[in-house]
Amino acid sequence: MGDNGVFVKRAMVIGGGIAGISASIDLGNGGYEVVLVEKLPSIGGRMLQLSETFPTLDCAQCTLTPKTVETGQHPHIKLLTYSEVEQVEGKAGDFRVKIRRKAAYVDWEKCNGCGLCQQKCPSKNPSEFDRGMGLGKAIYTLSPQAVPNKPVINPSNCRYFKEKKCRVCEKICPVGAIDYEQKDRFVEERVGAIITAVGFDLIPRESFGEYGYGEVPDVIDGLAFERLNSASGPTTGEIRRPSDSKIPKEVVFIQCTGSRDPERYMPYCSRVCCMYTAKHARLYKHKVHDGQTYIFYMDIRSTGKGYEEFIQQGMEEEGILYLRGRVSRIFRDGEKVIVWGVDTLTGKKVEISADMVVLATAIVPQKDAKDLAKKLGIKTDEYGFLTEVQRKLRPVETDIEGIYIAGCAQGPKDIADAVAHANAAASKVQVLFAKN
Amino acid sequence: MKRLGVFICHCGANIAGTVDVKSVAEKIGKTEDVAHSADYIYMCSEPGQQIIREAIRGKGLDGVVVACCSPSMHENTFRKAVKSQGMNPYLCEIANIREQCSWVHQKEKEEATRKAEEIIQATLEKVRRNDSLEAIAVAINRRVLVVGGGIAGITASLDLAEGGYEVILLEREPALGGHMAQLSRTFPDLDPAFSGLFLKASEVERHPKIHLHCYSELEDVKGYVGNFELVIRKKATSVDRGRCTGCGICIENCPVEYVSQFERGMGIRKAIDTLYPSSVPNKPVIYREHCRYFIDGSCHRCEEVCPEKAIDFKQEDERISEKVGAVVVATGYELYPKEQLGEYGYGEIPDVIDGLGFERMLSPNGPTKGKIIRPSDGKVPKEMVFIQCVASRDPDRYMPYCSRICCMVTAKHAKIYKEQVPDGQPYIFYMDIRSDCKGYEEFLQKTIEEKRLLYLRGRVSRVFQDDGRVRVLGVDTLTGKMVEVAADMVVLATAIVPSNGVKDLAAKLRATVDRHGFLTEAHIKLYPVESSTKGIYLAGCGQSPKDISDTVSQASATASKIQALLSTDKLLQDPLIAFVDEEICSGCGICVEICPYEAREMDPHRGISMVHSALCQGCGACIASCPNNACELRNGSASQVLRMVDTFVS
Amino acid sequence: MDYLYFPGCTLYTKAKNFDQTARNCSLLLGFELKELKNWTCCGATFPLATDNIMALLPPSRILATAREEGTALTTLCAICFNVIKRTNRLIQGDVEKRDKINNFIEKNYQGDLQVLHYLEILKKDIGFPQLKEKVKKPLAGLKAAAYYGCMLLRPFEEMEFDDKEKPALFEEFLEALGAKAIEFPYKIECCGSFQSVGSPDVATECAYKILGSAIKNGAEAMVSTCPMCTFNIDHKQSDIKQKYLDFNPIPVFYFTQLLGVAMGLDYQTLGFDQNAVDPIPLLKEKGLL
Amino acid sequence: MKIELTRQKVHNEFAKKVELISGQNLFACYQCGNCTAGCPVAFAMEIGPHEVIRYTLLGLEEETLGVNTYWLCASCLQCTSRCPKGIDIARVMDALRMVVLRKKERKDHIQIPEFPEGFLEKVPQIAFVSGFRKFLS
Repeated sequence: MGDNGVFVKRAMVIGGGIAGISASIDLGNGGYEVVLVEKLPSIGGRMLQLSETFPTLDCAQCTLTPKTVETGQHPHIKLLTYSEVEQVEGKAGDFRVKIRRKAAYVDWEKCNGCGLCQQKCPSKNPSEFDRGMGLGKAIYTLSPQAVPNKPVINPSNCRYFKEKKCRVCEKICPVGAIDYEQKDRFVEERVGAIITAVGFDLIPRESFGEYGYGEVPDVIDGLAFERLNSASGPTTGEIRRPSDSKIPKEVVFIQCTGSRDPERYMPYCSRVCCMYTAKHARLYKHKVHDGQTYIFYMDIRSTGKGYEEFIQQGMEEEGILYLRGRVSRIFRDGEKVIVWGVDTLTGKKVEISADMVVLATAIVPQKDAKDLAKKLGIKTDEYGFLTEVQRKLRPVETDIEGIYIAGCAQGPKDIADAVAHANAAASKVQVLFAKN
Repeated sequence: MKRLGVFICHCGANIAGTVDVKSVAEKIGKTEDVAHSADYIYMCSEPGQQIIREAIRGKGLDGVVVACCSPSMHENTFRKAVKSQGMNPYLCEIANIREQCSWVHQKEKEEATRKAEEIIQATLEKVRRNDSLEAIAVAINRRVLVVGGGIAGITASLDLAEGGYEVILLEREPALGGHMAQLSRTFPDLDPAFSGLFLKASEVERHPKIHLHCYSELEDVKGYVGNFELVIRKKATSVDRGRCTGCGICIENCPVEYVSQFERGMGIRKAIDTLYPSSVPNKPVIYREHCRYFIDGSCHRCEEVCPEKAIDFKQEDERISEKVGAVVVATGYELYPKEQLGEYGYGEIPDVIDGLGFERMLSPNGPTKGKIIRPSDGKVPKEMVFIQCVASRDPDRYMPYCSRICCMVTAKHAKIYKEQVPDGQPYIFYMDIRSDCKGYEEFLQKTIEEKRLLYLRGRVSRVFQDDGRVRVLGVDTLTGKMVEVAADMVVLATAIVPSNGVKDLAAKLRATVDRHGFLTEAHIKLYPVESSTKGIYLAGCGQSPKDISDTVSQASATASKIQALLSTDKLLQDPLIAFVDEEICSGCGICVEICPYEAREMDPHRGISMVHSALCQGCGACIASCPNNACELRNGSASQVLRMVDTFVS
Repeated sequence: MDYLYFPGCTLYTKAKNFDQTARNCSLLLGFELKELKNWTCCGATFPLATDNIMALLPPSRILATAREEGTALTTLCAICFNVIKRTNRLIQGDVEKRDKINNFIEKNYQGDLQVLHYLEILKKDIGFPQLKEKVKKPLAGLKAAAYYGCMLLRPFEEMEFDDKEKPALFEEFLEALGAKAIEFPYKIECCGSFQSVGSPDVATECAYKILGSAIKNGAEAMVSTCPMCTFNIDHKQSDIKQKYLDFNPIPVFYFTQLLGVAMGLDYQTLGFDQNAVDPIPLLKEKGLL
Repeated sequence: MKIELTRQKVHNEFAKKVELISGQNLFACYQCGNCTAGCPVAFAMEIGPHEVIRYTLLGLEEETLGVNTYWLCASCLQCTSRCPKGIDIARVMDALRMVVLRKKERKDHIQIPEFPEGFLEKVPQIAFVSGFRKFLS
C-alpha cells in the first residue's frame, strides 16, 4: 500500500535485455507505468552483441532496434540505465526500491549524443562488450543506435582518472556535458510489482585449464565469435582470428564446454549452444567458402520450431562435419592450435591442427544475481539461477507475492522462450494490478 | 507546392556499403520542392530521428520521405517521430533502398546508386499527392474466446479472468484437461499430473468470469481484432447438465461397452460416460454412435435409473453467437498414429503401444490402475524396449522436426518402470538425448546412473512379433554392433502432430498454418505468441511441440498481450483503406462478393457500394475488380502509382 | 629444521646421483634429510583395484614407522610421493580399510603424518626468493624444460600439488636458479612409465613425443623428478635415435642435480656418470662446469 | 558384428566383477569419449578406453579381454582427471587386468625370460616392481 494504503500500480523491471524489454512493453501497452533498471549504459542486453539469430538468420540488430526504440520512446516506460538496485523494502503493492545511479561522468541532460567525444578519445583498451576482440574507447556507448544514446566514461580505462592527463572529451564536447566530479546518485522508486530479468553470463574461458586457461589467443568463446561476425563489430563482420587477424581456414567448434559436466563445472545443459554453434558454423561457411568447420558434440539439442531442419540443412548444404565426442586438450603449437578430440562413432581418436577454436561455454547467472536475490528475498538454486515457485504450472512466480522472474535469470533459454517467459511475467503483474 | 524533406539512412554498411548515399542526398536536394535533404548512419536511432524532427520544425516541412529499410521495420517509428512535430503521420512515406536496392545489387554499385535515387524520386511523387488522414478508431469488445481446454487454454483463461476480462472457453471433449488428463506423473519432479490439473480445472469451472462450453466447437467467425462475431455449436450431450449431479448411476447401468479412444485402445467406456473418472466438469455424455437408443431404440436404461431425470434423448445441437475482442488458439496436439508405422507393426502388435498408452497404463485411474502389464497376456514385462524419435526427425518418411518432449517422457517412463519392476531391464534406443531445460539434464543423468538404464545410441529398423515376444532389430552405433532384443513390450515415443481439425479452424480465423499444420507465429523470436493475423494469439503445442512449463509460459504470455490490447477502450486502425467515388459507381456489386473481409455492402437506398472502414484491410481486391474504376485506395490512387512508374521508365 | 626422508629403492641404486645431490644441497640450504631408520620399497604403484589391500601394506608401514619418528616425511621420487600420499589419504578417509591395514601391520597409524615432496620444502619452507640469493652459479642462459609427468599432479583432488593443466612450481624453481624455464605442452603427458617393461616401443613413442615437443619449443635440456620418467626420456633416447634419424638427444637432469650445479657442488657428487645422455658438453658450453 | 541383448546379458557377471574391482558405475558413462581423446597411448590401442567401457557394459567378455587396450594403459590418470561424469577409467583398466590375471590359468602378460640381454641391468627397479604388479598374475 502507498502512503495512504493505496496499491501502487507501477511496475519495476530489473534488467534491460530482450526479456526485460518485452515485459516492459507489454506492461506499458497495458497502461501501467514501468521503471526499467539496466546495469549497462544502454538497453538491449546480450542480444545487442549477437550478429544474426537462429533459425531464420535475420540480423539481431534489425529485430532488436525497433524494440529498443519503442521502449526508449514509450510514454509509460521510465529508463534508469547505468543503474543498479541497492535495496528493496515493503511488499506487493508497496515496494520501496533504492537505486544507485552510477556516475557516468557525463551530464546526460546536456548531452545530445553527437558522438564527438567517442571519436576523439585517445585511450584504447580491450572492450568488454566486444569480448576482447576489439579495442574500445574510455568514453563509449555500446552501439551507434544505443538507447539511450548517452556515453559513459569507464574510470579504469580513462587517462584522466588514471594519470590526471588528457581531458580531450571535455575540451571537444560542444555542450560541455563532461563532468569528472560526478558521483553516484541514489533515487527511490515506489512500485507495486517487480520483474527480475537480469539475464546471464558465460563461464569465462580462463576457467578451462585443458583448453589453455584463456592464454591461447585463437581459442575464443561463442560471444566473441558473434562480435567477429557482427557488421558493427570490431572486424566489421569479417572472420579474422585474434592472434594475427588472418582468415582461419580450419575452425573447430566445441560444444558443452563447462556444461553437462557435473564433476568439474556445471551439470546442467545450457540449451542454446547447439543452435548458436550450428549458426556460427553456417555463417562462417557463408563468409569463408573454402573453410572447413568441425563441431565436437555429444547430443545435438535442436528442439524448437524449425531448429532441427536448420541443423540438418547446415550438415547437408554447408558440409559441416559433426564429430561426436568431447575434446580433451587444446594447446598452441606455433601457428596452429592443436585439438585432441575423439569420434566415438568410429571410436577413433581425432587430432585437428586448427587455425581457430570456438568454445560454446556454459551459461551461468550474472555474478550479482545471488545478492540481488537476497535483496529481493527470493530463493536461487545453487548456481544462482532464480527459483520459480512451481516448475510446471507457475514458471514465472516466486514465493514472494509481487516479485516475478523472467528470461535467462531463471535458467538458460533462447530468445523466443525468453520473450514468452517475460510476457508471462507481465501477465501475472497485470493480473495482480487488476485484482487490487 | 509542398515543402518536402528527404532523409537517407546508411544502415551501417547495409545501404552505404553499396549506395553512394552522400551523392544521392545531394542530387535529391536539388529537386525544387525538396526543402531539406540529409543522411545519417542509423536514421532509426534516437539521433537519426532527432535530425528529422529538427528539419520539420526548422524548415516547416509538410511531407517527408525516409529512404531506409523495409516499411515493415520502421514505418511507424518514423510516422510517430513525424507526428510528434504536429505533421500528419500519413504524409511520411518510406523508400525501401535496402531490401529492394542495396542488398540485391551489392556487385553493381553505380546502378544501385542510380536505382536508389529513382526509388526516392518515385516515393516523392507519392508524397506530393498524399492527403492527411486520421486513424480510424474502432470500439473494442472486452471479452476473449479461448479455443481448447487443455493446460494451455486453462492457464490463459484463468489469467484473463483474474485480470478482470470475460472469457469464453470452448472444449471439444466433454471435459477439461486435454492430454495432461491422460498423464500419470510429470517430469522431472514426478509429481502426479492429475492433482495440479484438477485444481486448475475446478478453478476454471467455478470462476464467475469464465463461460465454459464443453463438447462444443467453433462453427463460424466474422469480423476483425476487437470485434469478432462467433457462432458456437454446442453438440447435444443428451444430458441436461443443469440437473445432472454426476452421481454415475447411469454409467454403471449402461449395457454398452466400447474401446475408448481416451484410454488409447486399452480401456473401455460405456455408451453414456464421462471423459475420464472424476472429470471436470463431472458430467457424462451419451455417445450416440454407440448408444442402443439411437441405433435401434432398443434401450432406455440410463433414463430409467437416473434419479434426477437428467437424460434427454431429444436434445439437439445448439448454436450460440458471441462477440469477443481477441481469440486464443490453444488446440494442443495429437500423437502420430502408430497405425501408420509399417516398420513398427502398423499398430497390430498388441504389446507395441505409444507414449500416451503407457501413460494411461501408469495412471492410477487408468485401465490397469497403474500396473505395468503386457496388453496381450497381462504378464509383467521383464524386457522393456523404449524407442525414441518414432516418426520424428525423419524428413523423407514422416515428420522432419523434433517433438522436443519425448526424451524426457521416455526417461520418466523408464524410471517409473524400474521402480515398479526392479528386476526388469529397460533399453532405450535414441539418437540424441534432448534434456535441455532447467533440471532436466540432472534428472536424466541421475536416473540413468541410479536405475542403470541401458541407453543404446541407434535407431530401430524393425519390430515384429516372434513367438509371443516382440523382436526389436536395433543398433548401437557406439560399438558399431547390431543389437537385437526379444522384448516383452515396446513403447514408441511417437511424434507430436497438430490435433485434427486445426487446419479448418485456422481457415475460419484466417490464421496461417505451416505445412505440418502448426499455427504460424508473427515472428519466431520477438512475437512468438501472436499469429500474423491481428487479434489471434497462439498458446501451447498448437504452435509447436513443447512441454507443460513452456506451454504455461506461452499461455500466460497470450494473456498478457490480450490484457494490454483490451486495456484501451478504442483501437486505432490504419486509414489506408478503399473508398468509393459515388458519382462513378454503378452499383454492380462485383466488389461485394470479391471482398475477402466482407467489408463491402450495397447501400439499398442509393444503390451504391459502401465500405466498412473498420473491416477493410486495404488489400485492393475490389479496386482491381471494379469495372469502371469507381474504387480507389486512400494515398494509393491509380494516378499516384502511375506517376511513380513514370519516374522509373522515363 | 630437519626432515624425515624416504629415499626409495631406486634412489639407492640406479638413481644414486638423485639422492646424493639432494642430501648435499639440503646441507648447503641449512636443513638435513634424516633418512628413515628401517624402510621398505613403497610398492611403486598405488593399487587401483579397490580390493587389493595387500598392495597398501608397504606404504602404510612406511607411514606408520615415519609417524613414530616425526610429523612430516619428505620424498624425492614422484612415484614414491604419489603412492605414499594417496595411501595416507585413503587411510584418513576409509576407517574400515585403516583398521584392516593396522591390524595386519600391527600398528595404529591414524593418517596424521604430513607427506611432502622436496620441491614443496624448497618453495614453502625455504622459499624460492631466498633460494635465488643462495645460488652461487646462476644457470644463466640454460634453456631447461621442466617435465612433471603424471604422478606429481594426478589425481588432482588427492595430490593437491599444483594446477593439473598448467603447473608452475617447477618453472619457478628453475627461474630461481637463474635458468630459462621452457614451457611445452607435453610436460603433463605420460612418459610410458612401466610400459617400458610391458610394451617398450609404445613407451619409446611417448618419450619421443615429449622430447620432440620440448626441443621444438627451444629446450636444450630436460628436468625431471622421477627415476621412472628419467629412464624413459633419458636412457631411451638411443632407441629413439635409431627410429627417428633426425632426432638429436638432449641431456636429462634430476632437479637436484641442477640445484647442485647452481650451489656449486663438486663434480663427483653431481654424479653425471649415471646420466645416459652426457650433460657435460652442454654445461661447459654454458660455462657452468 | 551382432549381439543379442537380454537382461541377464546386461547384468552379466563380467561387468559386475569389473564394477566391483574398480568400484565404478559403468552406467554413468555417457560415451563422450573424453578419455580416449586424452589418452597418450591410445594411438596404439585396438579400441579406445570409452569403447572398452561400452563393451564391458554390454557383457562382451571375449571381445573386451581380446584387445590390447587395458594392457597398454600406463595408469597415468589423464582420463580420470578429465571425465565429466567422474568415472575413474584407470581403475576400470586395472580391474580388467586383474580379471585376467586372477583367472585359474594364472596366465602372465609378460614373460621375464624373454627380456632382451642386459635389460634387467639397465631398467630401474621401479619399472620392474610396478610392471610385475600390473602384468604378472
